[in-house]
Amino acid sequence: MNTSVNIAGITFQNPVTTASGTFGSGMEYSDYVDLSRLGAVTTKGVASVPWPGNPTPRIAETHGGMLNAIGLQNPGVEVFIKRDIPFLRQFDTKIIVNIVGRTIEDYCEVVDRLADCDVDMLEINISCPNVKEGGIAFGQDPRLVEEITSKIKVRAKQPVIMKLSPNVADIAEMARAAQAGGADALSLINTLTGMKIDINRRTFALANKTGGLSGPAIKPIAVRMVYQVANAVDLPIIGMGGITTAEDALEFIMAGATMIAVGTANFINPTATIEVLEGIKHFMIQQGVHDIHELIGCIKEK
Amino acid sequence: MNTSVNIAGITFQNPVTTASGTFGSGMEYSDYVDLSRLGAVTTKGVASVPWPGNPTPRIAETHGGMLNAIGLQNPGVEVFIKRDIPFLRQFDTKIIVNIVGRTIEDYCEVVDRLADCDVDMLEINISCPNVKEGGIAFGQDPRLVEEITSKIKVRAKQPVIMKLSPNVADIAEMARAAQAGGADALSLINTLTGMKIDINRRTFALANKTGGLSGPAIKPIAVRMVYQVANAVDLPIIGMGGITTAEDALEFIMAGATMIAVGTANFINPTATIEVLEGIKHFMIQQGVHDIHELIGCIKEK
Amino acid sequence: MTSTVRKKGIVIQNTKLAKDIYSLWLEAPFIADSARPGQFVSLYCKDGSRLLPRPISICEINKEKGRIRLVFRVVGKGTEEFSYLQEKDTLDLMGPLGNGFNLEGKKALIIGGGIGIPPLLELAKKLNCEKQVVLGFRDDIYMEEEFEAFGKVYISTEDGSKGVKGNVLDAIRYHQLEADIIYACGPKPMLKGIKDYAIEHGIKAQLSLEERMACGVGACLGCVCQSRETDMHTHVKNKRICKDGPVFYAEEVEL
Amino acid sequence: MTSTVRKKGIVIQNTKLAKDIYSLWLEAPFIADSARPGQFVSLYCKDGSRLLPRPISICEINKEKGRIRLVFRVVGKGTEEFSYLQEKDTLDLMGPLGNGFNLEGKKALIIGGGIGIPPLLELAKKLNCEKQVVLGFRDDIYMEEEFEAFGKVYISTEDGSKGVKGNVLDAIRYHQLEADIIYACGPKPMLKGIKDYAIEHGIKAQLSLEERMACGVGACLGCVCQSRETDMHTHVKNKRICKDGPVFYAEEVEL
Ligand SMILES: Cc1cc2nc3c(=O)[nH]c(=O)nc-3n(C[C@H](O)[C@H](O)[C@H](O)COP(=O)(O)OP(=O)(O)OC[C@H]3O[C@@H](n4cnc5c(N)ncnc54)[C@H](O)[C@@H]3O)c2cc1C
Ligand SMILES: Cc1cc2nc3c(=O)[nH]c(=O)nc-3n(C[C@H](O)[C@H](O)[C@H](O)COP(=O)(O)OP(=O)(O)OC[C@H]3O[C@@H](n4cnc5c(N)ncnc54)[C@H](O)[C@@H]3O)c2cc1C
Ligand SMILES: Cc1cc2nc3c(=O)[nH]c(=O)nc-3n(C[C@H](O)[C@H](O)[C@H](O)COP(=O)(O)O)c2cc1C
Ligand SMILES: Cc1cc2nc3c(=O)[nH]c(=O)nc-3n(C[C@H](O)[C@H](O)[C@H](O)COP(=O)(O)O)c2cc1C
Ligand code: FES
Ligand code: FES
Repeated sequence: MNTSVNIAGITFQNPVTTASGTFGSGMEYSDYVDLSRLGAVTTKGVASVPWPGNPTPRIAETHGGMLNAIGLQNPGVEVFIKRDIPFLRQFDTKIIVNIVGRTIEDYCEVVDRLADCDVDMLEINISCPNVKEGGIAFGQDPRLVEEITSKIKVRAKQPVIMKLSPNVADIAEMARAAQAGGADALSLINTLTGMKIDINRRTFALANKTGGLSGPAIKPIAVRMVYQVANAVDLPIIGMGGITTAEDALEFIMAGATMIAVGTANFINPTATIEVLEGIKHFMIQQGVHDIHELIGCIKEK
Repeated sequence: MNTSVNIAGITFQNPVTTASGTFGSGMEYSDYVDLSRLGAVTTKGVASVPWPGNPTPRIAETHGGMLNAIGLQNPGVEVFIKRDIPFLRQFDTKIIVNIVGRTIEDYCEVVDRLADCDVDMLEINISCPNVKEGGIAFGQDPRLVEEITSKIKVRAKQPVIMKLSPNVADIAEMARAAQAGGADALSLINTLTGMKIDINRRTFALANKTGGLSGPAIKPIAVRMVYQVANAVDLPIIGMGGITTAEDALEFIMAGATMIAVGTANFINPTATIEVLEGIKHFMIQQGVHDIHELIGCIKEK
Repeated sequence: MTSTVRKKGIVIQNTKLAKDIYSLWLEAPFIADSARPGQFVSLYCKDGSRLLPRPISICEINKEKGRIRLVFRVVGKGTEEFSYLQEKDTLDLMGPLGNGFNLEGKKALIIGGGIGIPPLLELAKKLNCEKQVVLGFRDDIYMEEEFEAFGKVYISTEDGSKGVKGNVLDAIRYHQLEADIIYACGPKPMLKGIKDYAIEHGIKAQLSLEERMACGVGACLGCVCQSRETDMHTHVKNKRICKDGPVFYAEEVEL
Repeated sequence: MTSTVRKKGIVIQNTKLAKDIYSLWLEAPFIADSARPGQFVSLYCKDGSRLLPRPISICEINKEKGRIRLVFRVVGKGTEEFSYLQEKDTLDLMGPLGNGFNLEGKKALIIGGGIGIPPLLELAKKLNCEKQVVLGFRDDIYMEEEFEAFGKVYISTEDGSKGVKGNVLDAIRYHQLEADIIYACGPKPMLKGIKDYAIEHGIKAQLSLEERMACGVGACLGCVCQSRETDMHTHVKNKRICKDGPVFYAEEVEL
């Protein structure tokens, strides 16, 4: 049975990775999960310098989902290079580094700094709804998506994944823009902007007022977008948004995702990644599927 | 205690109405709910002629929500005028008629036909994700929103509510466009486009492939959009999206909604509208709120 | 105001009949009072992530004790939840919903396929005429004896392990069963076969249909089937299975 | 690999101590084995609409029997669900999480406010020095006797119905209590008051903090508090309460 997939020349032993920001740099969950069993670890967004993030409360629960407004707190790329890359390299897994910035130059600085580092792929987060500048602002305008993609591609030594925002009218347009800019792959979806109000205190549940909605609640939107993007461009897709079980993951794969990422589900079950992987294999055995590629986009068109 | 609100000169005895399409024309639920207790009944989208809607399956359940692809099946405005208006007029409630069309002319035809009818308000659905032409296509482009609004306003004898689509990058932009077109009020949100895949049969769960996501799962997105729109325009807002309890309704009201609509929750509990209304009153008593207006938009700005 | 609001029922007994098949007796006088064979109830899940009610047909009615019986197959998370119900547990439900069967005819063929069998038991009990019962199974047989109390029972199994090998129509043809009225419930292909058979043989047929539902009360237009004529309510060629059905005369609907 | 995975615990007993306050004994040897005072567990809801684990401090540990005790206040849907738990029910939980208290000092002031009281019981039991316990309540008193086994207990109530009228600091001042170490758990304003008091009087203080959590294991950065110095892990002035806390020395954190 073959579960390995290839994206932009990199081979992943299986299609399961982690959604950026939900798995730290892998360290915290290495107590729960043998990281060597994952196709890749995708790390928390990293910037050129340390970011303190937003004030608390940063987390609120919603029906079937959660809101977060971490605000991209991160220790900066230098610490990441010194501490997190060597840690992850102990394991037999690929490393996808999620990158954030306030300006295109910010992103490029991190990309440059990582050029000679031992990481496998870069994932460019142009879709974080929780920071004022940068982030989502880049992900909602196709011209900016193309511009930032092409500027990063010029400098990046590793293949580049553009991570798309679902807070748009036409996700396919954004995907085409990223393709035009030279992206090697796409990941989607990031969180949807949401809000919760504490009616007793008549205040926002999050200090940041709005936060990013993730978890099972958003899965139908994510599957739809993966399907639309798979039909709009020729790039490999890393699908995510509410994946909790292997069945969820298989929806994304059938919709056209080459890899899938487990995010919020890690918080609910620290071994979710492994259970999703095992479940995919189990499904393949049951259905007599010899190669995961038989499933990728298998309902693309009726 | 005052729970009555006024929108565009129409007074509603309380802020609770039904979300279009989830309450039929009120007839089915009149067995469960005394319609005279509702602020208004908002009826299922009606077109100039009968529409057969989409093939089945039209319904799929998702985590904390549901997908529907009814495709705006409706008996046409003539039947609506003959049967549904007289039925609803038996009750001491306001009538909001939801209108759909494939072209601007379609909408205008229904608006004209209703001009001399005894209904209180028109709600223009430019946000249905389940039909090929019309519907959502109008709701995702600010120029079209303004155009259709102004063309309808010229002919409408009743105040006009424009119902906005959440499948956009910037909901405030759409709200401003509707305001520029002369809308009397706004309602939001309609459903988010979603998809579910039946992995065992490797087909779409819905015959229409995609459907509209509604229910508690989408509430945080809806509250955020109501808040953004309340801060962007001066129009009264009818808020909806996942309202199941009075607490949910109060989030929308505090975010800036003058009225709220109960939708999918009717399917889960046929008396949901009344329970929401009772709960709002209970909250007002508990918190010593004498007039619902003290709550509307009470956290608009910190 | 209707009595069919969402209310609590109390579990009297929940027993496993066959692989994945459960028989659930509920105390629900508000339903038992007015229920008729062929009607259904909406069962609500306790888990808040599963919003929509599950439509389940009424299998038996005990008006004296205010009880109803449901027989269901575990096919997903909702029915799995119901399979765990134990004596004295409560669960929310609403009903009776839908129209039910018209009791008519002199010589009836009662035809059930798979999980379409249980809804026919109360019908078999109430029907006051000559009754022949045809039950089609994939493999595991259940409820056969229960039907024997009301008429001769003929069995078909797909694997031929019991009765006639094949489907219910194979059994009917094999046993050369005749009737002036057919009552049927089961998967769509079976109902389609029965419709054709009924038309061919000039037999009146009542068919109980199934579709994904949301409201269960006729409001959402989720559960329609195609009708031959324009429907009085919808004004298109569509009928609502939850409200206008689930039982239709064969000639009313396109399958 | 850690032993703190999500596993099933079995309810031994769930009793109501006061209005909305429940005491829950669980069989969970995988937690009891290594748990220390001041650590917490993540409790998972059964209802799939509530995804995030609820952090609840460990109140007592019985290593021999492999049991832990949790005391919680019903404040929302999750804790309401836990209040319905009955003997023999199972529930998923993960732990022990966090750092716990450092056992130190010669003369300790153990200060608890409201639902911050229970986490101090195991501490009072384990602490091997002179102990004074100050408990602050709004109205209903609970667990007072349980603490009396380990030291003299002083009470403050907001309404003055028992002990000193006011808060825990009022009680400390009134009784002129002295100490070389403070252990405290309770609402943020109380902890802030204690921090100031401790600095003013040159007393070392360990404070147990609270914040909304998602992962509970240090990965999501949801639960941070501001730290005085740049944190070794985050490289900003932030510490993760779930991983680096919940117990901090007063001078480490900004309240
Ligand atoms: C009028 C009517 C009567 C029925 N009577 C019975 C009966 O007596 N015994 C029995 O075992 N089953 C019966 N069914 C089918 C039963 O409703 C489904 O098997 C059940 O809803 C599945 O729920 P689930 O959560 O286990 O499955 P899931 O697949 O997890 O359910 C997901 C969603 O799909 C819906 N759904 C799934 N399968 C069906 C189906 N076949 N028909 C309609 N909705 C479905 C569910 O209600 C739910 O909304 C009947 C259906 C209808 C329409
Ligand atoms: C380290 C730590 C230890 C705790 N120990 C105890 C204890 O021993 N006894 C006790 O009664 N309570 C304790 N709490 C508070 C307890 O976690 C909350 O009361 C509980 O999570 C509320 O859940 P709910 O579903 O009832 O409330 P809801 O308001 O419905 O919960 C919604 C969300 O907010 C979170 N939340 C709500 N209130 C709090 C809060 N005060 N702190 C953190 N998250 C919150 C919930 O976990 C959930 O994610 C502790 C909190 C922390 C951080
Ligand atoms: C707490 C939290 C932190 C996140 N941080 C990041 C981040 O740093 N960079 C990024 O691209 N996405 C981030 N995301 C988005 C996730 O990677 C993912 O796209 C999203 O949560 C949807 O997947 P899920 O529903 O499985 O969680 C974060 C999500 C959560 C919940
Ligand atoms: C079955 C169904 C049918 C609907 N039909 C219409 C419609 O005809 N016109 C319309 O404007 N909105 C329609 N909607 C959208 C709802 O009015 C509402 O905007 C949406 O469902 C969000 O609210 P909720 O989450 O409370 O259901 C429909 C929704 C559902 C679930
Ligand atoms: S389920 Fe809503 S109309 Fe039948
Ligand atoms: S809850 Fe995730 S870091 Fe503390």
